[in-house]
Formats: sequence, structure tokens, C-alpha cells
Amino acid sequence: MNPLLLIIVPLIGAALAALWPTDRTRPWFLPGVGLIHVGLTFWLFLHPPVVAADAWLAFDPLARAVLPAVSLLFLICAAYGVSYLRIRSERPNRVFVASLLAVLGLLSAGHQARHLGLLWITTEAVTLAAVPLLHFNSTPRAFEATWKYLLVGGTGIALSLLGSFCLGYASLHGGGVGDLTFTALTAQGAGLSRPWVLTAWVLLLVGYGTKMGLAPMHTWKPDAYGEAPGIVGAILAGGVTTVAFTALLRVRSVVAASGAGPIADRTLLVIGLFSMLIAALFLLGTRDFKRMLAYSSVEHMGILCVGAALGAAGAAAALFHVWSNSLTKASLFLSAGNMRRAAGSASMDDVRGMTVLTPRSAALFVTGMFAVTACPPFGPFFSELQVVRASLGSGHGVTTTLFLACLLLAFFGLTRVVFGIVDGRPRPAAQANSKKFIETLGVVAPPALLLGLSVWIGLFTPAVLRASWLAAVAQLFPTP
Amino acid sequence: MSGTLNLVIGLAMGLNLIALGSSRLPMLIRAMSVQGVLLGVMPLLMESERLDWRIVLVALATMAGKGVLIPGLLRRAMRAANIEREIEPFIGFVPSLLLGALGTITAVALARALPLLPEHAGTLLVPGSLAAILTGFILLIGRTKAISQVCGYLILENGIYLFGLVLIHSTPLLVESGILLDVTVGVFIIGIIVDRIQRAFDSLDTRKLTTLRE
Amino acid sequence: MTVGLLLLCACLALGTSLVLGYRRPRVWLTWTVAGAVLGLVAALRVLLGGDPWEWQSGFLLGGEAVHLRLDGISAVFLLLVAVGGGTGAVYSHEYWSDRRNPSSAPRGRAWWSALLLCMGLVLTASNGLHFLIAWELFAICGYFLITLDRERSGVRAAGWLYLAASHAGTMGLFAFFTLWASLTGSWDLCPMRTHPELAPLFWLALFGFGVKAGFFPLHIWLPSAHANAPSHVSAIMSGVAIKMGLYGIVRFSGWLPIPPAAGWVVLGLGATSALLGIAFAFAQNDFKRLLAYCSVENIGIIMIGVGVALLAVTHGDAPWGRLALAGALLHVWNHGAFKSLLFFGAGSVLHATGTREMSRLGGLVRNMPWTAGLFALGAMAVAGLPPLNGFVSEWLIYLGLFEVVTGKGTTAWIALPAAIMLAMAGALALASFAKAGALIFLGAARTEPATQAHECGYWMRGPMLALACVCVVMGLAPIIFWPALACAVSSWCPAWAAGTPPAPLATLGSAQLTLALVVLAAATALWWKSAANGLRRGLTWDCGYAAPTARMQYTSASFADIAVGWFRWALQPERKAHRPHGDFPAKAIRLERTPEMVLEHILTPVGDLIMRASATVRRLQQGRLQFYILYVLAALVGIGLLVLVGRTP
Amino acid sequence: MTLILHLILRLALWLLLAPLLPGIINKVKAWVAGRRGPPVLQLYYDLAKLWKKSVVLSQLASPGFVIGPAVGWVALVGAALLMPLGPAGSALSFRGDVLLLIYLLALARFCTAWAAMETGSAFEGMGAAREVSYAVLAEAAIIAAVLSLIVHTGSVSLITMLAPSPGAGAALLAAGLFTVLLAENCRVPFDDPNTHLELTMIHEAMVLDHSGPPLAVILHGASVKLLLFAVLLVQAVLPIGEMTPPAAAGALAAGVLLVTISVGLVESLLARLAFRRVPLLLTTAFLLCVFALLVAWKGDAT
Repeated sequence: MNPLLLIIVPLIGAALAALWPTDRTRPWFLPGVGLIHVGLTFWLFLHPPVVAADAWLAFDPLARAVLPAVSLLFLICAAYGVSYLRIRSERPNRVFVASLLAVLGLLSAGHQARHLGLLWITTEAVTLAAVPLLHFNSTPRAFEATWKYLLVGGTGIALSLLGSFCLGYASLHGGGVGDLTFTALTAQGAGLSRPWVLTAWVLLLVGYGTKMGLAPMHTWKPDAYGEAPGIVGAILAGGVTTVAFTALLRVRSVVAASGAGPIADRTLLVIGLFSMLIAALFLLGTRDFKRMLAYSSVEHMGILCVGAALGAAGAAAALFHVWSNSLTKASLFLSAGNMRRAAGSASMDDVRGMTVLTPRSAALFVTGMFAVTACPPFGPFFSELQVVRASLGSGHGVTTTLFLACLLLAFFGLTRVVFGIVDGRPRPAAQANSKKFIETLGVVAPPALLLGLSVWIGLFTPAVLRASWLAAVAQLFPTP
Repeated sequence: MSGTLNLVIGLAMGLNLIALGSSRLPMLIRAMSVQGVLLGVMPLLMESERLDWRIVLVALATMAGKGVLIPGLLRRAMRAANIEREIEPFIGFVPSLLLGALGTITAVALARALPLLPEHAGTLLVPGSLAAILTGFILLIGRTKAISQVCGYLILENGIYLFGLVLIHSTPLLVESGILLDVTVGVFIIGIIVDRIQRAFDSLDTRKLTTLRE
Repeated sequence: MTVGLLLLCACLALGTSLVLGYRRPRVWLTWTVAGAVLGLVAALRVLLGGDPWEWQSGFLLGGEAVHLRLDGISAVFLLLVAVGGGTGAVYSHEYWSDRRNPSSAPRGRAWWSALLLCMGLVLTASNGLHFLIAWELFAICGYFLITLDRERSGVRAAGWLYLAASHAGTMGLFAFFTLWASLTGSWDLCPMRTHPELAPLFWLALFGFGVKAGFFPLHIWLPSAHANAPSHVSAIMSGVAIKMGLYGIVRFSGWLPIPPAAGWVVLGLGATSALLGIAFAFAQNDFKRLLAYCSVENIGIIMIGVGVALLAVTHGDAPWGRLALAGALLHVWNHGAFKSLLFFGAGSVLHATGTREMSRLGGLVRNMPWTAGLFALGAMAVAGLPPLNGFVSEWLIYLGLFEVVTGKGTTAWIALPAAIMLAMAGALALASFAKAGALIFLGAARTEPATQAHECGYWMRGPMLALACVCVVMGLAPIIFWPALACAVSSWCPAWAAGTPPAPLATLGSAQLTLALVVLAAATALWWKSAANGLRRGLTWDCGYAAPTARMQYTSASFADIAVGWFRWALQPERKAHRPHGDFPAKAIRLERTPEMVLEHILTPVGDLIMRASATVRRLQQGRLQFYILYVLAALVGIGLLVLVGRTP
Repeated sequence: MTLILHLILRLALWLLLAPLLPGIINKVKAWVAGRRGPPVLQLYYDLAKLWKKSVVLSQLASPGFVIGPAVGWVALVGAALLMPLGPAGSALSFRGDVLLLIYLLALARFCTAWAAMETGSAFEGMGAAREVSYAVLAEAAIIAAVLSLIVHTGSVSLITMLAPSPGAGAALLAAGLFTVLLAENCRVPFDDPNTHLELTMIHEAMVLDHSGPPLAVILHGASVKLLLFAVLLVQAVLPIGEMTPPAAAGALAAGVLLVTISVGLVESLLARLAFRRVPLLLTTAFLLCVFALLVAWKGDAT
């Protein structure tokens, strides 16, 4: 079966959704396409196709290790989206649904791209396709957020294009033909010209780091996540950042093949820890619970980088963390979205006592908070434990200390905000507003399901999944 | 041959400085569009002996996109917001000119520091592109009008495109055109957002766009 | 019925209570108590049977095979969990009833069962990963129990402090268990005495578990949490939950190779927290805070015992370690018993008067004789007075210290000051509980609510009576408990397996028994004699003062004034005084407050520093796109430099 | 059988001799002051009279008001029975019995304080507060003394422990224990049993409201405590163990008499200290015992 279907199906779905006449039934495209996509993905997951070495697009081990998470996440968010769009029936949803599906298709492309140029194109395309999602609310604040997202993200993505060119030039200068497929670049290995490889690495790290939202390029994140609907935040944080991360992993393997692996790892480690620290400090002070989620996402991107910098074991842990983090974080975004709807604001200053207004969402939010701060039995606990073990195993004592310290600070910040909005007596304004919002099964079940998946992935990680991560690691860290 | 090429690149670099120095938006946009056209010409110059249809295609697309389409869009937005000039930028015009000059020097220095293939060693391709990129950054950081920032972003893209020319043989058409398409669409969407902002805030002064903060 | 089966049934019973008990208090109570009893029996079987129970299954959880073990040490603590959990459940049936707390009582029941389950898991888990899971879940259950009464912001603040501190400890345990796993190559927990490379782990364990155990100076969370929690929760937190921290220390100090300094450090920490903990307690005016600080003291006493045992191990399993460790474990039980009893008493006072200020109470003995009597008994026990149980364990620990001294090694240099500090702590404990008991129950009622107080009902009185009996029995017949202790001690250090009880223990027991009997006889005799001579009620001697009022009685602050003065350097008491002056003084105020010194004078400044850093960093996100792009450029330059600096030539 | 007899004899000895000491002290004071003073047996008369009197209970008091003194008395007598009497040895001796003795004294203190607080009188509260607070330092001093004996003899049982080292150690120990004796028994310079100004009293302030048999029990208990400390002091410093039984008994009696007289002399020569000075003196006592401890340590080290 052709993995291209993963890309084509959602795009066709997007086109159909764009042409579909009525707003009322259009949202059903989301779960429909999502279901097909999940089906295809898992079929491919269980029957991985043989990958041609020079293929530009392929369901290779890395894609196999990550894409199912994105697909699953999208399906559940899509199910949520139906009831969400019913609540937001006052807004036309043609563009929203279409671009959401387009994002799915492009994400599948980005995860499977094995050509640097193609990878860049898809990433940029995802960035652009997400724009209408961000200003769905079309408030001035939403436009401001979109503007910043576009220009910061655009700058970053431009830099990564330059980086891709540099890598190509490295191959040219090293006597290659400038073929930008990862296989070719890796094959050229030490033949690549070192100065250009390093230049490329710096540019690509900053470029894709901007898309991932690593500090200090994270500045677009709180604005975008804060103003976009919860479902969009969930998909951005769970899917788009993942593409950027896998891109970094692929590039890193090229750099490592050229013999500059230690340098790349050191930079990854530094920027990862830096992001964790900055995010933790932001979390200690922020007063808005949707922006809080953005900073928490920055922190987890940092964790991914630290993991990726710690060699094979760390990379496996990082892939694990991709899964657990996307599922958990998405659940938080959805429940936060519910509370934002009900309270009519996202600021600690006017949101209190959500246990009274939206008991279910509040409970889910608190649970999700514990999950995302690495409390058992949820996924992040296990994945972060593996990261810690990898760093201790490779003798990074100081790194581990900093890592744990940042986790602790982040925990302080998150608990402060979460219990601040959940406890206490609700304000009258919020009380009045919450009358309009009913906690139907449609908006409560998806986050609950995501949390359930997070528990499942942690406690009962399927062997086949573990194997897929190891396979991906084997692809990225070829043993000489 | 590389003489003409260098001349064109030199012109493009000069346009950077004009873009930095001019306080009037139409001037800025014009500089940018001319630069776009020049970039379009470049591949033709580089490959003048063995021209093939794909080079021509790319060149024409570039000229159309960078030289006509996007500038037109920006002009429309500018008229809608009826603003003529960039008032009180973060970085004044003289300082930005100096920075630009500095940037150009840095660009040349960087290009010297990096090893180049013989056929590129003679040309100004790499320094030119780096100079354009730095100029773009200066505009993005230094200006307060949304339109000038968009121009900055475009000049940045121009620089990268210029660098892309060193790979003109190796990058296949699909990638080439995909990149071009993406860039164009991207700028187009930016233009749309600028338009929306103009409607929402009825101004293009980004100093108004600071409500989202800690 | 085998131990495994018993534990399984206990688990099922608690699970049932967790599921069914949310709406039905009686059902919940039945199943919880059943679970507790089953756990108790299982622990006893292990302790008296002597051989540990172990169960290894192929069932994977988080990628690790489930491996459970119940040996002497864990059984000692399981026993405590069972007793504390059962009595607390019965007590809460009236104290935190659906009628009085319709919103929080169901939650409270669910979390209670969950807490017991998790503590049981902590005690039986024999795989690092599962231990960590159970540990964190147990901490979270504790948080939700402490904050049952969420409407009060004080409660929420206290709960947050607890959660934050316990998470800090958990981070230490993260490092501890992962380091264990990466050094030994497996998450499985088993004796590792013979692997010297593991020795540094001891310090991680000491920190990680110490936060939960709450010895000085890691006790910061303890006073406010125990004071603000509902009393049955305070009881189990103080009597049982903090012992989980001790369990960690005892368990892993028994398995890890001991660094040479360990004994000294633990002994020193123990002595410090014994003395300072009780000094803080004496200074308190809130009687639940007083009890909480007293827990710090008792943890200190236990740590002294453990420290002596560690010293013994580092000196070739010297026999004196055996007594001290036995004393420490016995004190774990004793403290569990009398501290729960005292918190129950405190709860029924709170229940009756609604205040925790000792200086607002007084004279309750007339309205609540049961509570008063039982509280007095608990006070005598906690002050380590013969013939009650507190004395027995302290006596064993003292003996351990004395033997260290007679050993005349360098170790004596830590044992001598420890013994002296322990003695002072004992005297201060007596002072604190004389103060607490007297101010709450004796004299005249200082405020209106105190006069309206009512005795608690049978559901609350029953557990208190049961615990009081435990205190008396363990005091009068300590020899009965020796086999259990010996079993635990031998599983900690096989070299001490010799089961013969130390002779004096039996003698002490008989002495205590005689003493108790004579005391009873003498008391009745004197009462009878006085009655025969004729009893007349009269005014209290007030030195001829015209109009004495209840407010003129000695208050908590004035009672503690002298000793607090000696410890001013540590307690940093805050005083606000407005002396009366002039011929017709308008008003005079004297406010006294003893802050949590470590928290307010050491940690808060650090926290402020971090918050200032956070404020600075947050200024980066000031909303201007231009700056954001500048950051991108800066990152480019920074990473470029990083690459250049470290480039391998 | 003989054991029972022995026990009864010992009990009788303690109970009957104890009230003699206050009498002697008062005689000495009177003698120094040049008065005739009350008869030596005065306390016996008082006790007999009090025992017959009826009891006045404060309206606020609970049964603890009467039970307290009884328990305290039992505790003190029990402590006394643990104390070996030179050649006669002790009634009950086991490893660590010294701790039981110390904690029995603590029990007595707790009961007295509790009974004092029963009436809610500010004065008795004051007395109780002082009693329990000063006890902290006294306790430290006692345990230091005990430790010095333990270090010296290497034994943790009273019967073998009280084999003092001659010389500096003994002198320091004697000074320390004597001070502790004064403090624990509320004599000048810590407290003045004769004053009637409640503000300045410790022990007397605590028993203001007691009357009849309870008061008798308290007074008798106090005298037992005094004798107990005297005996402890004597045996801790005099090498009684080495003497022949009769000589030992004589030495013991003489020593106790000497201690009593010196208490009397101190009372008549010194004035009561201001309360803020009391801790200072107690700390001195503690330090004396610590020095004794160090001396014992060095003595054995060499």
C-alpha cells in the first residue's frame, strides 16, 4: 500500500470540505478523514513497507515511530472538533475544517520527507496552512498573534532554508553532487565539508528550533496557543512541533555522519536545558492558563532536545516522550479550551473556582497537570524517567541535576496556576458566562480518552511500539 | 561573464542600502521589487550559455512574483492604510545605513571565512546573499510599520534565493519551484494578514500590536 | 491462609471500599476496617513467622515485572499502616461525617482508601519503578486528603507547600532510583551491601525520603500541613505517612553499603531535630502545630536510633546497634499510637470548640472528661514517662547510646552530645505537653466556645480508647513485642539475628507493671482518704485579688516564655508589644508568633530570588515583534559561537 | 520472704528518714541566725496534722488535683527504691535502671505541674512554668553527670555505676550535682521555701491550693526527693564501694548529714537569685558535670 495515501487522502478531504455546502455537517469530515488516516497509518505501522534508499517520501522507521502518534492525536482532536464547532456555530467553519485537514496531510508528508528541500517545503506549508486556524476567533488579539506567528516563524523557516542550501553546498564542496536526500548526505558522511556542515547545523537548529518553539525562539508560542482554539493548540503542540523535531533528528544524523556529532549533541543539550530553564521561569510567573500550556510545551521541547543529545538511549526516550507528551499535552489543551469557553477568560485574575463551574473539565485539567509534570502512572513519567536514566547512564551528572531542578520549578509554576484557577469561589461574571457552556460528552470524552491513552502508553507500552522506536534509533544512529 | 553577474549583484546590494536609507514606503517597495527583478535575471546570466526551459521558467516566475505580484499587494495595503512614510522607526535611518554597511562588510568577511568552490570564489553570490539577509534582519528589527517589516522579510528571502543560486544545478525543478511557490504564498498570506490587521486596528503601526505580553 | 492471600484480600477490600464507599459511609467503613485487619494479620504473620513473603510474577507494568516482598522491616510499617488506617477510618466516620461535610466527606473516604492502598504498595513494592509509582501516588493522595477542606485558603496554601516539598523529595528519588537502575543494571531492589560503588546513593535516599520523614531542616512543610488538615488526616499523616519516609531510610540503609560518615550525619540530624523540633513545639500556641512539631522531635529520636545502628554497622556490626535499632522501630510504633491518639483528641477539641488556639480554651475537662483523660495519657506517653510505651523505646535508644559511650571509640564524640540533647528534648517534651494538656483542659474556660464544649461521640471515642490501650500495653509488657522487633532487626542486619531478648527488657516490663499498679492503688487510696476527711469546694487562691477573670490565667506564651528565651537564636520569635502607660492606659497589646524559621528565614529569601529572576525573564516577552526577531538573531549568533568554541580541530 | 522483708525495711528507711532532712536544714539555719528554730521533727508533726485535715478543692479542680500528688509521690518513692544504699545494694537493679530513675523524677514533675495547673491560678501557672522550664537544664546536667559515671565505670546500671573516681572528677561532679540538688529541690538560691511572696516561688507556688492529705503527700514526696539527691550525690563522689559494710553505712549517713547541713548553710548565707540569673547558675552546674565527664574521659584514655 502506498504511504502517499496518508498525504493524499487528507488533502482530498480538505478539498471536499472546502467545497461542501453546509457548515452544520462539514465538521464530520474531520473524524471521517481522521479515522481513515488512523486506519492507514496503523496498517502501515504493522506492515512497514520496504524503503527505497533514494526515495524522497517514505514511511521509514522514523516516520513509523512518530506518525501514528500524530494520527491518533488528530483523530481524537477531530472528534472533539465536531462538538466544538457545534458550540461555535456562529462562526463559518469552511476554512477551518479545510485547513485542519490540510495540516494533517502536510504533517504526514513532513514526517515522511527524506529530502531536505521537500522537508522544508512541507514544514513551511504546514506553517502557512495553520494560519487560518490561529485567527479562527478573528479577534484583534488573534490577528496580532497570527502576525507574530507568521513573521517569527517565517524568519525561522527562512533560516532553515538557508541551512538546507548550506548543507547542499557542503556536499557540493565535498565533491558530491549536492543531492539533498538524507540517504545521500549520510552516505557522503565525512566527505561533507566541515565548515559548511557546521554552518548548516547552526542555521537548521535555529530554523527548526523556531518551529519547535525552543527558547529563545519560542516567543510566538504563548501568543499563538493563547489565542487559538484549544483544538488548534493541541494539534500544533502535538503535531507541528513533532515534525520540526524529527527534522532536527534527521539533520543531526547527517551531521553526526560527517563526524561533527559531539558538537551537534552539545548544542542540542545546551539549547534544550536553556529552553527548560527559561520555560520554568516563565511558568513561575505567568498568570494565563493557556499561555501556561505554551510554556509547558516549550519545556517539553527542551526535554526532547536533551534526550536527543544523549545518544541512542536518549533518542529512544525522546521518541517515547514525543508520544506521551503529545497525548497528555493535547488533553490539557482540550480541557483548558473548555474552561476558557466557560469562564470567558484565561487569566488567573478573573478565573477561579472552575471545580464549581465545569467540574469534569477541571478534574481532567488537574489530572492532566499531574500527568504532564511527570507524575505516575501517566506516560511522561516513564519517558522522562528514561531520559534521566539515559543521562545518568552516560555520566551527565550536572545535566541530570539541572534537568530535575527545571522539572521541579516547572511543577511549582504549573501547580500554582492550575490550583489557582480550579479552587476558590467563582467570580459572578464567569458564573454568568458559564451558563452558555454545557459540558457535553463530546467535549469531555476526548481529553479523558487522551489521558487514558497516556496511562496506557506508560504502563503497558506495547512491545511493537518500543521496537519501532528502537528501529528509528537504529536508523538515526547507525552502528559502524 | 561573472563580471556582469557581479555587477548585478552589486546593484542588488546597493538596493539594500537604499531600502535601509529611505523613509518613504513607496521607495522601499520599489527598491524591493527591482531587487526581485534583478534576482530573476540572475539565473539567466549565470546559465547564459546553456539555457534550458526550466531556468527560464524559474526566472520568469521569480520576476513575476517578487517584482510585480507582491509589490502590488503591498502597494494596495499601503494605500488602504494611506501611509506614505515610516515615522520614528526603532533604528533611525542613518544608524540603519551604518549597520547595513557594517553588515555588508561582515558578509564579505564571512564569505571569505567559508571555503568556496573555485567557480563561486570569484562571484559576489555568497557575500551578496549574506548582505541581503542581514539587511532583511535590520529592517525587520528596526522598522515599526508592518509594510516595511514585510519588505524586510522579502529582502531576507531574496538573500536566501541568491544563495540558492549556487545550487542551481543540483536542486531539481520540483524543489526549486516548490520553494518559490511556498515563499510567494507565504508572502501573499502575510499580505492578507497585514490587510486584516489594517482593518482590525485601522493602522499598520506595529507599536499597537503589543497587547499580547507577559 | 497465606500472607499473599491475606494481602490480596486486603487489597480487594480496600478496592471495594474505594469503589462502593463513595456514597455509603457504613459500607466504606466496613470494607476499610476489614482491609486494615487483613493487612494487620498479614504483617503479624510475617513478623512472628519470621520468614519474609515474596511474590514474583511475569506480569509487566511499565516494562518491569511485578515483584512484591514483605519482610520484617516492611511488615513493621505495614502493621502501623493497618492500625493507623483502621482507627482513623472509624474516627472519621463521626468526625468528618456526611452530615457535617456533605461536599468533602465522600471524597475524603475515597482518598483515604487510596492512601492506604498506595502505602501498602510502597511497603511491598520491590522494584524501583513500581516503588516510585506507588510513592508518588501516595504523596498525591496525601495532598488531596490534606486539602479536603479546600474552601479555606490557609488549607490550600498548606497543601501546596506539602505538595511542593514532597515533589522536591520525589525528584531526589528520581535520581536515586534511576542511578540505582543504571549502576546495577536493573530496577529490581535487593540487598546491595557488597557493591561499594553504590555508597553515594545513600545520601540521595536520605534527602529524598527525609523530606517526607520531615526531620530538621527538611520539615518545612510539616507543621502547616498537619495543623491545617482535618484531624483524622493529621493523625495518619503524622502517625503513619511520615513513617514512610523513615521506612525508605531504614529499608535502603539496610540494603546499601553505608558510607563511613552516614552514622554520624544521621545521628547528628536526629539529635538536632529532636531538640529543635520540640523547642519549636513548646513555643506554639496552636495545639495542632504543637503536635506537628512534636512529630519532628519524635522523628529525630527515631533517627538517633537508626544513626546508632548505622554506626554499629560501620564498626563491624557491633551488638549495641541491635538495641538502638529495635528501640527506633519500637518508637515508630509508639509514636504512631500516641500521636494518632493525641491528634484524635485534638480533633475532638476542635470539633467541640472550633478553635486551635490554646489561649482561647481551658477548663474543658469538665465538659469532655474522656477526651481530657485520654489526651493526658497520650501526653504522658509522648513525654516518655514511665510506665507508658514512650519510655520503653526511648530507654532502648538511650541504652544504645550509652553502650556506644562505654565502647569508648571516636563514635562516643557524637553519642555524648546526642544523649544530652535527647535528655533536654525529653524535658522539653514534658514541658510542652504539660502546657498543652493544662491549657486546653484545666483551669477556667477562657472564651465562650470553650464553655459550650461537648464530649465527642462513641465513634470518635472508640479509636482513642483503642490507641490508649495500645500505649498502655506496649508500656507494661514490652517483652511481648520483642520477637517482632527481633525479626525486623535481623532482616535489617542478619548479624543481629540472635533472637534472645535483652534481659533488662523483661525486668523493665515488670517494674513498669508494678509501678502502674501501685500508682492506681495510691491514687485511689489518697482520693478515698481525702474524701473520708471531707472535701470542700472553695475559691482558687488568687493572692487576695479582687476580681479575677479567666483571662488572667497563664497563657501559652507566658508558660513557654522562659524556655523560648533560651532558644531565641533558633526560633526567631516575633513579638509585637504595646505596653500600657499613662494613668489611664487606653489599650495594651502583646502579640507573639513563632514563625517556621527554616521556611521564612532561609527558603523564602531563596524563593524571592528565583521569583525575581522569573520576573526579569518574563520581561523578554514584552510584545514587540522586533525584539522577538532580535532574539532569533541572537540565538543564531550564540549557537554559532558555541559551535566555534567547541569545534574539534 | 527475705526479699519482701528487705524491701519493706528499705521502704521504711526512706519513708521515715526523709522528713528529717528539712528539719535539720531549718535547725542549721536557725542556729546560724542565732534563733532556736523549730524542732527537728517539725515536718513529722506537720505531716501528721495535715493527714487528718479535711481537703479544700478549688471549684475549678478535677480529680487530677488529688491524683496528681499521689502519682508524683509514688514516682518519687519508686525512684528512691531504685537508688542503691551503699552496702545494702538496691532493691531492683538492671541495665539502664538509672534512666528509669531519671524518668520517674520527670513523672513526678509532670504530675506536680499538672496538679498545679488544675486550679487555673496565675501563680500556680507561673510556678509550673518555672518548674518545667528549669528542669530542662537540670536534666541536661544530670544526664551529663550520669554519662561521666558511665564513662568512668563502663557500666550502665546504678549499682555498679556509683564507683566514683577520686580527684578532680569527683570534685567537679560533687559541685555540679550539689547545684542540681539545690535546683531540683527548690532551695535557695533557686527558690525560697519560706517566703510567702508567690511571685518569687517555684515549688511553693505550685502547691498553694493544696491542703490536707494531698499536701502532706506532696511535702513528704519533696523530702524523699531531697534525701534521694543527697544519697546520689554522696555515692557519686565517695568511694563507698571499697569500704567495709559498717564503715560504708557510716560514711553514707555522714555524707548525707553533711550535704544537708551544707544546704542549710547555703540557705542562710546566700540570698535567692533573681530569676533571670537562675539559668546561668544551672548552666554552670551543667558545665561542671560536662567537665567531670571530660575528666573521666581523659582519665580513662590515659
